[in-house]
Amino acid sequence: MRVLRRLLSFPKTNVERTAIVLGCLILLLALVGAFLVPFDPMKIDFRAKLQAPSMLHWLGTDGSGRDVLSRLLYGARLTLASTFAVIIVVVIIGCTIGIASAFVGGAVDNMLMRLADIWLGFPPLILALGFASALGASLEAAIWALIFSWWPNYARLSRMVTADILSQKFIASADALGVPTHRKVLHYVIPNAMDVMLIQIALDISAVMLAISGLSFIGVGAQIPAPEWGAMIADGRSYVSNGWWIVLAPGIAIFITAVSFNVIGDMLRRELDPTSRRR
Amino acid sequence: MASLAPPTTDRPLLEIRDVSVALRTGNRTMVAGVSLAVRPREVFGIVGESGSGKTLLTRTLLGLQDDAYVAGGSVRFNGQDLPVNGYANKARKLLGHSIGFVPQDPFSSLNPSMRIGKQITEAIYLAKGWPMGAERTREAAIGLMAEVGIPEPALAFNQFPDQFSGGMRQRMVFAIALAQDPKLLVADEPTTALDAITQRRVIELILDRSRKHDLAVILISHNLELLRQSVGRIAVLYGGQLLNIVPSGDIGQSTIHPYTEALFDCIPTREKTLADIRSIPGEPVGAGFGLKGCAFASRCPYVVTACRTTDLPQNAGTASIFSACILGRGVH
Amino acid sequence: MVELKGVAKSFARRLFVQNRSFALRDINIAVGRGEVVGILGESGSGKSTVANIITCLTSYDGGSYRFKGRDIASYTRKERFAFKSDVQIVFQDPYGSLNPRATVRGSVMESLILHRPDLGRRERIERANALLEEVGLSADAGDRYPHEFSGGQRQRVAIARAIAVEPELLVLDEPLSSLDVSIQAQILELFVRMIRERDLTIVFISHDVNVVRLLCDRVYVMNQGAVVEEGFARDVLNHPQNEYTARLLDAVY
Amino acid sequence: MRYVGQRILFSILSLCVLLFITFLLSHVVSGDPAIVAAGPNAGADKIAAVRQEMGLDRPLLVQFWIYCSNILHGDLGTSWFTRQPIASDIIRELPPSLELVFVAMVINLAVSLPLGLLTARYAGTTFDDVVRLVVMAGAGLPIFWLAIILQQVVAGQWRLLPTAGRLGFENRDFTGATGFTLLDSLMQGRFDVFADALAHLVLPAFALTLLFTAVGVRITRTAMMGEFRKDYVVLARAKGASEGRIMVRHVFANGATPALTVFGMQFGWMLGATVLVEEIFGRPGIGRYAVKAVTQSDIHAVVAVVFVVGLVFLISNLVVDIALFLLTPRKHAGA
Amino acid sequence: MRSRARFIPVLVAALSGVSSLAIAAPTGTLVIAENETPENLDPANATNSTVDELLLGAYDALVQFPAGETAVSPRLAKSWTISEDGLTYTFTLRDDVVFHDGSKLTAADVKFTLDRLKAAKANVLNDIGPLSGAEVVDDHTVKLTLSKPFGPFLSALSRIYVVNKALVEPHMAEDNARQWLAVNEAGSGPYVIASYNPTEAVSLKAFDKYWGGWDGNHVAEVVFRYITEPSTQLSLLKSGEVQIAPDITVEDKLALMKEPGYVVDVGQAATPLYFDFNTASKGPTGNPKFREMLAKTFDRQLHLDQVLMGLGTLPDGPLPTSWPGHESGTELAFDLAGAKKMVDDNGWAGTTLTVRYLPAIQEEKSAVEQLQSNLAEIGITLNAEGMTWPAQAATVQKVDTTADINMIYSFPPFPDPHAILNASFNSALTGSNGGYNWAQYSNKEVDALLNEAASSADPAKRAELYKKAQVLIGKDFAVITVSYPGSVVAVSDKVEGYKYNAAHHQTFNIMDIGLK
Repeated sequence: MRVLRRLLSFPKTNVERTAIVLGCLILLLALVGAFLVPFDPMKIDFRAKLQAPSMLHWLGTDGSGRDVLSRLLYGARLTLASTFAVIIVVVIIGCTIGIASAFVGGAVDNMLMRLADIWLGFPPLILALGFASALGASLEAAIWALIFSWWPNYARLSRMVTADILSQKFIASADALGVPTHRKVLHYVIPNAMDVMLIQIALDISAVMLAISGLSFIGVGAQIPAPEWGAMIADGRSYVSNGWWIVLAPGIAIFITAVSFNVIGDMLRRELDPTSRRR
Repeated sequence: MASLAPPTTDRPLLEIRDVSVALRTGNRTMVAGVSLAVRPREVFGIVGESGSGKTLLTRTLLGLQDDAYVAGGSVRFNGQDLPVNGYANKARKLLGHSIGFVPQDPFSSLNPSMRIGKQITEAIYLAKGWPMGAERTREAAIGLMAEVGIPEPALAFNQFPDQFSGGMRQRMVFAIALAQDPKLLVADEPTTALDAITQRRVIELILDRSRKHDLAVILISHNLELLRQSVGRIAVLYGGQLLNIVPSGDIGQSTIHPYTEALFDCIPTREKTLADIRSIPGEPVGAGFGLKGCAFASRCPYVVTACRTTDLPQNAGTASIFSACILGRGVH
Repeated sequence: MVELKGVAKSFARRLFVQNRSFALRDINIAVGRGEVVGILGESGSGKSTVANIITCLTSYDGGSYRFKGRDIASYTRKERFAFKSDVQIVFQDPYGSLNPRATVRGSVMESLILHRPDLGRRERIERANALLEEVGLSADAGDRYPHEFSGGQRQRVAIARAIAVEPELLVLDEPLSSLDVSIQAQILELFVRMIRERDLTIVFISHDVNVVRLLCDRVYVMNQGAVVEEGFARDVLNHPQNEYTARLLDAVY
Repeated sequence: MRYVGQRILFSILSLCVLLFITFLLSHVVSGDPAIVAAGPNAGADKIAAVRQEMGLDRPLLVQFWIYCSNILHGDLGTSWFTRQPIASDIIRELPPSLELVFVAMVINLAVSLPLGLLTARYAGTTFDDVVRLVVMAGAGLPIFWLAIILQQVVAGQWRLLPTAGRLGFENRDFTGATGFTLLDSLMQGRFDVFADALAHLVLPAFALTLLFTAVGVRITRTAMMGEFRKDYVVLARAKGASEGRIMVRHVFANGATPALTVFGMQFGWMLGATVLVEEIFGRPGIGRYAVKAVTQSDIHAVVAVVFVVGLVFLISNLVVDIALFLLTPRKHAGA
Repeated sequence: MRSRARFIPVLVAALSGVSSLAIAAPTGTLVIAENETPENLDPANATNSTVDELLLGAYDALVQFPAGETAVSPRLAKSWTISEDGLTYTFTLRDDVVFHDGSKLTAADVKFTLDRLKAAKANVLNDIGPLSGAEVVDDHTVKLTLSKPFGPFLSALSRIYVVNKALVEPHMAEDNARQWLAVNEAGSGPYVIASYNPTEAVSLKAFDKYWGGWDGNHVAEVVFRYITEPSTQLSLLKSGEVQIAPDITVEDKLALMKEPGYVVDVGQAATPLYFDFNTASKGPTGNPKFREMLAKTFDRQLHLDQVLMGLGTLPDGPLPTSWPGHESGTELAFDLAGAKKMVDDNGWAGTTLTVRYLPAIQEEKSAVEQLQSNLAEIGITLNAEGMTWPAQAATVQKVDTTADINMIYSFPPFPDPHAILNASFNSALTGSNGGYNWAQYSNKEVDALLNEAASSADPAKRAELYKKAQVLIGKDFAVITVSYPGSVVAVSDKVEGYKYNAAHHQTFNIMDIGLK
């Protein structure tokens, strides 16, 4: 209750409220959208291809006669699930490395962080491209490729946050009490690092989603007939002259989702980030 | 000891009447009904705990506070009235070259990417245009640096701030503040970040300059003992209210406002023993506490019901000595 | 109780980090049971490093540290852990010294959970409430989080947390410096009361000559990593022998 | 100078990591590199020969050593697809991409720095809110989608700018010494070609930069905000300095330094993002080459692209860092 | 002054008028859009149409199929004789052919060309079967010998582009000049490759000493621009930056048919598109029963009507209906209910298959989607992997890396049943042997029939043999023949003389084209 009330106090502007409503709506659609679809998103019906938006097909049909709205709804799950898959794995791997690095300190810490620094520098898209090409083209490969190129973000962030927490006096107090390391991680570091991580996750949702759809667009991500949004854009590319809606709809879907989560992330940053809260 | 010159009878250099300051966001009034006058050559202190509004008030008066504005009252500097409407810009224009300002933190108050000499000559240039030429401006700046006690000023002229200690930097800030030959120097907690020995030197530097150049000084501090030993009169702010204006010599001697008295009782000084220390119960009230009556009422040992309901008396005539206590405590 | 002999510490030059604090040189400090000993020095004098060495929060390179007659270096793991309930510390910054994600009572109970496993949950809560009351906070304050408190109140919680394990030695590292004047006096009064009521030995670390003069029996004056003068507080702080101490005293308002 | 030394040392370290990553890609992740290297239609005997030739029968560490020395000698392998040394392919493809990224970067800086400075100065005003909203929207636009839409609308419908390619038809034979059309045309005094090349660059550069500019504005704003909170700004105001002077002379220099570091990194990231625009706009370049190589499973070419883009990234960072160091000696002069 | 100024142009006009009677100088530039970039310029890779379309202009072969014709005409060879046993071909070469460097083309160049291709194990030799060697008789006579008779030998020579021995030989050392010829050209054709930027454009310029002369309307320069996006190709065609756009979508082509200013040419292509089942697989497609089920799951009529929009012909077996030797009814008709029954009877539901295809080709993608959709209805999941041609080609080199199903276009290099059936179904040319039999199909009877047909010269006998082979292939359910799409190319009406060349599918007869 407390937490919920606190969360509800976060949004300050109509933009933020809209973003939250949209964000929740998109997540909800990703969960249940597959059951709401008016048409089978995979069923080919060439006789119905390239129909402009109408009362029957609200967002028109694509080059194979599939209902664009149905594919969009169905694709929401695919797109977001891949995004979250990347983020969850990356958070787990990155934070483990980062927290461990901060605790161990010294040369190991230095080495790991230099590695992460350098790794982080490489354009994620190119690194993912290299990885995906080695694994073969599929959505799973794209997900692994992004994990491969994204983990240093969290390793670095969590190492920084952990080091910051460890330098605070309440940790020295805990040391003076003899609090064991595992307890320090669970009761002191993780709860205090949560906010910053949450902000980063919210902001990364859009970045990861854009990256995945970019990879799918290039052709190394989702394969037909999967209605991943980036793949849908790639699919509709050849029809821009006589089926503009096929490209427009998934683009706007990505745009709205990305912007919503960006706004939410920004709001969280304002509300939760200790450095911006301190006036 | 420092100059404890009595208030002069000169026309006030800075006179503010019934000034209130409010925040731009939410229009919350933070400081209300402050009236006081600072005379030429006077060293004037403002004391207050954190959140009392002392920094907000002075910065707003100088037009330096972005998020607050003068919501009411009148301000007069050197015989010139400053309108409340669009105050900040006009204040900055009018006061800019007549009032020198020293911010609190010497580590952030110098531009880290500009050579020290440049920062001083910029002040000279802004005040006087460029009538004296680059070479003479440079000489003036180096002279100023020597005056505030920077060793090897010609060398320091071309260096960057981060090569100097806090004390040195604060001296450089002084050099900048004095570069425009101001009539009034406002120093906001200028020594809080410094060690005791440096602190004493810097304060003495200010007082010395004031004496030699007929410079009026407003020294803002949370350290009552420092002010007591350094300035002539002290204005006491609490919860955004001006509670007291008191000659420093009176503190610890004669009847003063209950808050000033209580504040003095809190501080360990050279002379006091443990038995002399009496804390004030409760927590300090922040500026803009928004209640009627006296801000100190909740912690005052002399409190009566009227304290919480009656408007505070105003220092309407900008008298040199003033107490806002409705019980008459501290009124001479 | 505490005996530092010739303790030294140097800070390794790191590649990218510049360390501002001075190394310690040949520190000799002795604290007897029941004493209130002040360590006086300006920032960078090394006084906080001494506090950290006494509480075993940091290591030292030379000399020896004997606690209750035994060299710390010879402690086993278990003894080290037990040591933690004998020596506690209160830090300067009341904003950073409490876990922001634990309730105030939780912070106080942490000490009990670790060092008094014999107590049940209910007993621990009761004890925590009692401790909060002792430092002048109401028992219902315990459910709240640190950010809901003022600096002075947090410092009270930090004190309650430190004394929860009933330490014999309490190190106070600049406990007043970041508080408002009126609150400083309150906390000072709390210390005075604690010293009177509890069987505590206190190491009081401060840069404030006047407070040290008021509170401490004996004082060590530190400058640039070395002890420059020591003795009874009233002697040293009224008739300093050392030139640095004299300058420091002169400067103080 | 010690700093420069350290920075170069760090870059060399980075280069090692880069080599390691690419080695990982080509030798471990991709399965049997010999089959890959041998290319299609290779028999078992040929694969075995290639395996021996590449030293794949030797210990991994030795292989890494061979790999590094090959790359450092400029041997990035041979593309089985174009049958050319990949190094020469990349030398041909890199200039158009760098040119594109350069123009995108100019747009980025020209928008980010002033807008970041102004929004920081007027933080909390309607102006700030509007800019932040626009920026937030920009950060959510998929680059490739924007590219398609821009191409269709601006070039296709309105016919304001060319649709695709690097130069107009009339300039198709234009060649120059450097491979950078903008530079070559200026050197030869062909301003018509310069204008033509620029016209072809506008849309792709804009599509490429929008997302980065959005981030750029945010980062500049944050950096500048931090500066505006510092007391030297107050002191400058107390001196009587105008707001314009404060922004330009005081805040900008201090706030731009951390922001420029990020822009240095963005240069590399943008080069990576060319994979999303070059093909759409039919421009030659490293991005298009990479996509091609990936879809053709030309793993050596892919790895080479990863290496080269990483190298450009390292160099651009090194240059930015050292330039910043030289321009603002204050941070390290005393140390 | 005035009068002289008037006089000079008249004189020039008169002079040029005289010369134009002899040679009409090629003028103008033809720009052709192409969605795939070429691998390289090596004549060894002439099987690949993106390479072939460049080589066709730059090189000459001994004999060639002119656009729109089904029989070879003399080219470098003026005439030839075939020995009684069909094993020796003796060609008499023209004596007026010069390479682009000005040197004369002789029999030694022909021999060198063939020797090099052999040494390099070039794909292009897959179609030439039993060629055993070449022999220089004299400067203008060359003798080619076969190990056994091979009917379509002359036709197959149309892709053997003769290279300039003097230029190529110095680069033979390590890799049979593969690297050198990949970016250099050593031909004698009407056009010279003037610039080669494989990700951007390739430009060919008219060769002024071309042996064939420049009579008629020709273009001075041909530019291939590599434009992946169909929509970009369309807008470039509309803005006049491109005159030939082959890759725009069918829908756009249909729309262009009605627009003035454009001609949409529908060529009668004979390029079957197949779903090749991996018949050698240890997985489900190794089972003929399972393949029989799969064979029923594709609706060719729907594909023709809705994907190709009627621009093609309905397939009836792996050979084009109009070709000699075609046998009707060898493949099963679309029968999803029947397939469903087989799935249910055999418990195949839940099977997962993979298909590899070229996503750049719209009709392949649509066909895959169509098959996916149908298979999903009967409980079979079909995963699709989009690839490019060389990548897909690499996967079929081993049976175990071959996908369950591969889409492949058969581009017969000459109009003879051999060019399709042998390449796609002879076990000697399986993917693992470096050929285009991506079904990895191996049936000794079929092999025997194909080999016999190849070495026979009697058309009637050959037709009979091919018919038998088709029946056998049909019974093994090796492929689904998806379609015979027409070659639909959108051309600006300024282009004159474009004609589809079935022997060089997806290339352009640039030497016949002029601009209005």
